[in-house]
Amino acid sequence: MTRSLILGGVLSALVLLAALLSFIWTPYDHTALNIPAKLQAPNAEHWLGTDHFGRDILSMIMVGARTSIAVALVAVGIGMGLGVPLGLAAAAKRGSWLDEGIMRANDLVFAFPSLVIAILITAILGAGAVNAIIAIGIFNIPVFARVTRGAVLSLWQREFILAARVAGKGSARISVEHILPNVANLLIVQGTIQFSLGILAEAGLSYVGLGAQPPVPSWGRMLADAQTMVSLAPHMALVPGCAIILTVLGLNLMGDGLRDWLDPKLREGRT
Amino acid sequence: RDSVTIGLQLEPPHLDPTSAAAGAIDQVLYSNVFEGLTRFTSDGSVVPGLAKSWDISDDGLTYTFQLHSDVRFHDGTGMDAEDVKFSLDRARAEDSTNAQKALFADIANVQVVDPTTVQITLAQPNGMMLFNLAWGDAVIVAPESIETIKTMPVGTGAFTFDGWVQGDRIDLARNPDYWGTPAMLDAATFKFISDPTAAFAAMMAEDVDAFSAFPAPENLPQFEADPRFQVLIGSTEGETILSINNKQPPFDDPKVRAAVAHAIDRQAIIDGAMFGYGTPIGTHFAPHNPAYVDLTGTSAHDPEKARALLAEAGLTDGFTTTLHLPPPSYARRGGEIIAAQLAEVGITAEIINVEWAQWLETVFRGKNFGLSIVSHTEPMDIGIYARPDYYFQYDNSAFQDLMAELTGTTDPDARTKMLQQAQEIIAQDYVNGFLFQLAALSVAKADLQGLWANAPTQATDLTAVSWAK
Amino acid sequence: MSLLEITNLSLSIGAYPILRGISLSVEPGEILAITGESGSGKSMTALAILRLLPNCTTLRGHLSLDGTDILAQSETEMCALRGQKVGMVFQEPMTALNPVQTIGDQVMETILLHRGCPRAEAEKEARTLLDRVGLPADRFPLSRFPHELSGGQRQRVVIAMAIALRPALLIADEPTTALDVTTQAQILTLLRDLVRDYGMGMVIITHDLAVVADMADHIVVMRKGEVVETGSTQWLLANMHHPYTQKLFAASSHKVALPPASATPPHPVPLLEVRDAVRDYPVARKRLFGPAQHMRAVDHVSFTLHRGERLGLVGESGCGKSTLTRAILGLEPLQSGEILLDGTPLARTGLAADQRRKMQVVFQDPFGSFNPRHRVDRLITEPFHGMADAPKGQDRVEQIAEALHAVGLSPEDAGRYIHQFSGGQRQRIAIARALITRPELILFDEAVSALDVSVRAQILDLLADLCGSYGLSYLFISHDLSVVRNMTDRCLVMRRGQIVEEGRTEALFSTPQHPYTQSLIAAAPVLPNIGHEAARG
Amino acid sequence: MGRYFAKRLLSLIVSLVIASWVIFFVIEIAPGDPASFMLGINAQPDTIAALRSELGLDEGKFSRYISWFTGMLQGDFGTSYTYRTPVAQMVADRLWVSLPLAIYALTLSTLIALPAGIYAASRRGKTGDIAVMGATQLGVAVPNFWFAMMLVLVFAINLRWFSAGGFVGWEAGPLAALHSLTLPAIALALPQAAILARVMRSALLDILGEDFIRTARAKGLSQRQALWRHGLRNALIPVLTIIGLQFSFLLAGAIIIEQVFYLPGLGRLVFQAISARDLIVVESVVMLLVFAVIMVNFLVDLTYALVDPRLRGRG
Ligand SMILES: Nc1ncnc2c1ncn2[C@@H]1O[C@H](COP(=O)(O)OP(=O)(O)OP(=O)(O)O)[C@@H](O)[C@H]1O
Ligand SMILES: Nc1ncnc2c1ncn2[C@@H]1O[C@H](COP(=O)(O)OP(=O)(O)OP(=O)(O)O)[C@@H](O)[C@H]1O
Ligand SMILES: [Mg+2]
Ligand SMILES: [Mg+2]
Repeated sequence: MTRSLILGGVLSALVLLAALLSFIWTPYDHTALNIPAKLQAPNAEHWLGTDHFGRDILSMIMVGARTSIAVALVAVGIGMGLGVPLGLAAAAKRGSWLDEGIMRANDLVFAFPSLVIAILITAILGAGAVNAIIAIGIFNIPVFARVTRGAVLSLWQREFILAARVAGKGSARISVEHILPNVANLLIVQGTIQFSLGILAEAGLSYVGLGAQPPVPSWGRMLADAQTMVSLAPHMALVPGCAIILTVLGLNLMGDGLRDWLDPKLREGRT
Repeated sequence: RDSVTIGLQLEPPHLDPTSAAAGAIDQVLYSNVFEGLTRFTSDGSVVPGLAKSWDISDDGLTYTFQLHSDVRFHDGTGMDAEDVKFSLDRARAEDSTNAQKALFADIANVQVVDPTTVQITLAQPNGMMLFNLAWGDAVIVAPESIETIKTMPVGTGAFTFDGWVQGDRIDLARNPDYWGTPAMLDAATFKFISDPTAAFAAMMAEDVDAFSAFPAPENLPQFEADPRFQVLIGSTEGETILSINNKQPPFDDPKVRAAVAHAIDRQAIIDGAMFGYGTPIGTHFAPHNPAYVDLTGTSAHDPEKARALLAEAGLTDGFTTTLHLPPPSYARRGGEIIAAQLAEVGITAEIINVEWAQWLETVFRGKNFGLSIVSHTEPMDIGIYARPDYYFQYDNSAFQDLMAELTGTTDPDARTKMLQQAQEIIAQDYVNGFLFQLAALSVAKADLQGLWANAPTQATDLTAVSWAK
Repeated sequence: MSLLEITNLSLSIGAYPILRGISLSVEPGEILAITGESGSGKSMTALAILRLLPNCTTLRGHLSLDGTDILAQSETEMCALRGQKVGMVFQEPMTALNPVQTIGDQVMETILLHRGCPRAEAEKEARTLLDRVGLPADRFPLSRFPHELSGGQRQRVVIAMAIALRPALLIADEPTTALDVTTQAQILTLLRDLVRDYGMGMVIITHDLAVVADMADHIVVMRKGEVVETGSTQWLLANMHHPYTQKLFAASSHKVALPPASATPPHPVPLLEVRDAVRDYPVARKRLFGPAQHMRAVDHVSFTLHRGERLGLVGESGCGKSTLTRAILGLEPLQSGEILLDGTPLARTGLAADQRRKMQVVFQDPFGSFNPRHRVDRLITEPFHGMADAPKGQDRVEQIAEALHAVGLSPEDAGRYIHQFSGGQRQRIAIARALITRPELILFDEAVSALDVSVRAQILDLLADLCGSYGLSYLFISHDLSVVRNMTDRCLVMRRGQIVEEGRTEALFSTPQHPYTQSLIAAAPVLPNIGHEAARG
Repeated sequence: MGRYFAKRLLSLIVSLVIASWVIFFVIEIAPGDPASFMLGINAQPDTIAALRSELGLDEGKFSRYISWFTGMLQGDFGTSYTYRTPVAQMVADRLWVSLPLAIYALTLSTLIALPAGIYAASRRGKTGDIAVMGATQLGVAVPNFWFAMMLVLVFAINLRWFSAGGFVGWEAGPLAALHSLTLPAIALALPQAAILARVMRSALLDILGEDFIRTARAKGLSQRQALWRHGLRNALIPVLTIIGLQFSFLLAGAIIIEQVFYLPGLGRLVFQAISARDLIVVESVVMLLVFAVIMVNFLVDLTYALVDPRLRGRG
């Protein structure tokens, strides 16, 4: 276990814990407005202060963690769920039109400006957490497809794959039975990284008003709400900002640590 | 110093005030570059513009305008009655793309009497005609430059258009040949800063000298406390309302609408969304208008009563509806507060944030909404309640008759009476939730003088602006 | 005083001791060979001389080069020494050169670095060096890039770099392991000539005892980080004392007691028949709309293999042996020709289940031929996939136990993972996997090439045993002539995709007909008989 | 080389055609109508219809696609619905801000990242490495819009070293123009630099493990010399890939930063155009961005060949 794995794990666990705890307990109701108590700096009653509607920021951060985690997790799920099979298929049929097609389509998706497309998606489908997930998820697909294909291509050259082919197994079966377990580590590591990027992306989308909609709290929207009040109530921007930074930092550290821990030779996985 | 940089939140899409609804066009060009026969002043009254005087026939159907004689467009061509006829006919035409075509609906004919005399004949009397002609959509344009008006506006105002860096700024320069009192500034620049934080930063860093319609009321106390700046607080024509889809159940029941109205705590909204800037209203009328009646008592904050009303309407368990919120912060923030207030009486309002384009499509034209928040910034627009197809779908024939009568009335006292009666009808019908009159909030350098505090129309009239010595 | 003097050198990486009290010395003009099995610390010893060790290593003892105490030198002083006083040639010529620099620049670098002479002069010198190592100017200008050279040519460049400044000592770590026998012979000759011409001392590291016997003046035998025996070549070959040395030499010249081919009631249908097989690989077109190009890896190959026959296939690296194997296994399509197994042609779509039952394969790499995430029982029953009568339950357990038993492992091993086995054990498991369907034919593609000599000897013995008990027929593919000579009855020689010679193994090896076969056999280093005698004694 | 070029070119063209399809038809299904947006809430239906026909919106989708696409081939991107100026010219104007900003940010990030990555790699495992890597972890984690907010707060509002935003224009002289782009460039560059430094470091470390580095060391090169002479150029391929990706990202992805600093850049143009449903502008700009990304990738591929001779001969 490396130092970064421990540090990252602890940070990520804290965030996860806060999110889970928020299901049963938050210091205040995170939707309760109390306008007379607005913009309070951190104090004994409100540990992290209140926002411009007098809501308790700690409660919002806790519930917001839920949103961030859910959005990023599902987006990674979409990316993995579609990207990994595509990558497996492309590698299994290396050099075929299928491979070529998948990879070209990947390049094309990569070529689209992601934020612009996210904005368009929400313009078409409306703003909201679900659409943010779709927007982030779409751009996760090529990442996973590419990483999977890259790792799997070299596996296909390995003799145990030849042995399985000699045993008459088809490429789909080999992909699931032999290939997938052997790239699982790599995918977990990549998943951690995409997860952290997803949290950043959700924050960015919410910041421009396209993420989760009120009253569902979101770190990015808290930042957006805070932006004009930075000079009045700096804690409103600092608290969610630090929450994002620490979470992303934790996940990245954990990803790096996992990579070293699971397999030092996987280093080329990250681009 | 003889130039000024003004910050504005929205950039005009193009520069033809007569073919788009965008207030941003007027904010830059109204009275500065383009002028109409009449014009608004800071307090909202209508005064002569290019027309130095006018006569109205006794039947109220014929208006004869005397024009100033030595007026020239910025391209050097003269402004005469032909141009007036051209401008008004263009706005009224079948294929006109004037966003406020309705303003001219009663005009039957425009006739050139002589180069400085124009006669407008109405199909029916219209007490609002002079007022209508003061709108930015009724400014006088020249046929010679009409082709390029969207990028090269040519008007008669005290400033000439001097360039547009799209996405960034528009420059104006003093018109040396102005027919009236020349402007005091040599040049003016409008800079477009849509982000409220950026607006604050730009002011603080003194990148701009003034910011008209400052978008972040929460920052105003800081400017007030800073000797470098002055804060101008005035009134606008913007009645901010919680619009209710009167045809959509359960809002077709007046009791439910009344319940919504009583569930709302206006002061909390003004404090929370506008940081205290704004005047509570109880009907759809601007409080600074002499005809205004304070009806806020009709829909006082009373959650108990709201719950009782819901129970009466058979909705003891409350109900769920949608709350469509367009981008301005009064709507987005106000919406969050209203949703919380409605929740207290058992109404679940699902917030749907939309862009303007979507709002127009789904709420305004599609009428596919339960609740929405929007500020109606058109001056004197209580007439919209007489349009049953208007998006909140209020259909009251008594009100419609009253409005028809009003249009035909020119006697001021009678008009006032009718207006007050109209205000009461819609308040008592709880057509919409009436929230507050949007305040005109501007920030400027302390030594900049002559800016309009009020916003009777969306204009940044610079003709009288100057730097204190 | 000796050129290189190592006394009581110990090395550890972190807490792990790697070298323990190594002592050896090299005189000018002398060739010292270090040999021993994989992991015995040969490379570490060489790197210690250059002080190019991995991080966290601690070195103790004495190490002096030409009178300089290496261990007392600062890093800067070591830099001055490397390349100047001592040059090194590494094992893998394909990766030892910087792919983005011309060979001229890389050879010149040594000269420029230490001598600081003008570029033109260095260029001239580099040219001379390349000429010297057999890369003439007309075909190998200085502006060539490494990827434009073959492995042997690259190794020559590496050697040119190492001898650029006529170092007193040249270290060569497995300089020919990655090369063909014929190329290997050329490189070894070159090295020997250089040592003689320049009067250098040389340390050559190799696990190939035949090379050792052929080249070295002195031999050092290492095992587990220790020197077990040392002496002059003549003396050591004659009087090896240490049992490990004896075992090593015995294993190298190991003769397998192959049971005679089963007395043939000649079956009318050959077990395997390859007719005019052609396999092309597509190669990128030269021009966009030019004709499709291809590389012919297998070129009209025909042969037959009868029941009970043990057929060998030899040839240089890249001649198409593995491609042929894959085609026989139905893993790759043929462009023309056909392959018949027991009289039935292979379908284009791959082997039918009953054909797969008849034919199995053992691959080269004992580390790569198993899915690291499966247990042994699952691994060795993989060939049953898709067979209707695959054993189930107790039957399956028994068959697994029997297969494991046959290769000398215990039934308990079925529950272990592959990383818990040594290389030799893994190759046994690979054989068990091939045996489990009771095939009539097994293909061995370089099945023992990756193994240490002693392990290799065991596996070959195992195969010989299995031939006895199972009456195996197999196709044995290898580039190692001595192994093929030992293991087969009949032999094919392949060159550039074609079979150039075919015959009874003994006859083919003793009286090769084709010039290629002749050069192949001539190039292969042979272990002198003395070692063999000594080992027996 | 020529063949390689031609093949890439072909796939590039196919990609662009497909992209144009996707862009056009995806954008066209966005709800909202440019004409009603322009005319606001008091407009009468016949007025809206008049404007729609003036804008050519009453034609069929397919014929509009064809005229848009064929127009683009001739460099004519059509006329903006709202601005009523040629899209090509609007885009060109915006590029004068976005392109320099992207280049500026990329230069900054490269200038920071490469030395930092090289330094960290050369001091692998030591304090310097850990410090640099810690900083990059932080850099990756900081949302750039948040960072931008902080920069404005400190350097524009409090210290007043820079203006809070806006672009003075190139007429004001290159120095003044660069000065006004400095804060946004920093806000964009630092997170990118963090990523780039990590890539640089790991690419170098991978290369440092290669055999030819050992060969070089055996020639007598010091660790540092080996790194500079043999490591760097080989490590350049992954680094170039990332630089290429980052450039495309900077061109299109600066939307939020342009918003924070109210820069008249491409990003803000699309943002405005989307909310005004100025579809033709959105389509053209997105198309242009896709084109830019594909072109940049293409150029990066070509530079690979410059860096790595092995790719030159290959078909
Ligand atoms: N970088 C390293 N870190 C830790 N241990 C190492 C490292 N390199 C080698 N070793 C260990 O040092 C021991 C000796 O390795 P060395 O490479 O000298 O063996 P060798 O005799 O050259 O073997 P081979 O014939 O396979 O090349 C082995 O046990 C090996 O695992
Ligand atoms: N998938 C492939 N695509 C293109 N060419 C290939 C492919 N596989 C092998 N080749 C080429 O075909 C030729 C024969 O390769 P093959 O692997 O059969 O040789 P081999 O005799 O087994 O060599 P070795 O002893 O090194 O294993 C080689 O030149 C090789 O480069
Ligand atoms: Mg070794
Ligand atoms: Mg092979």
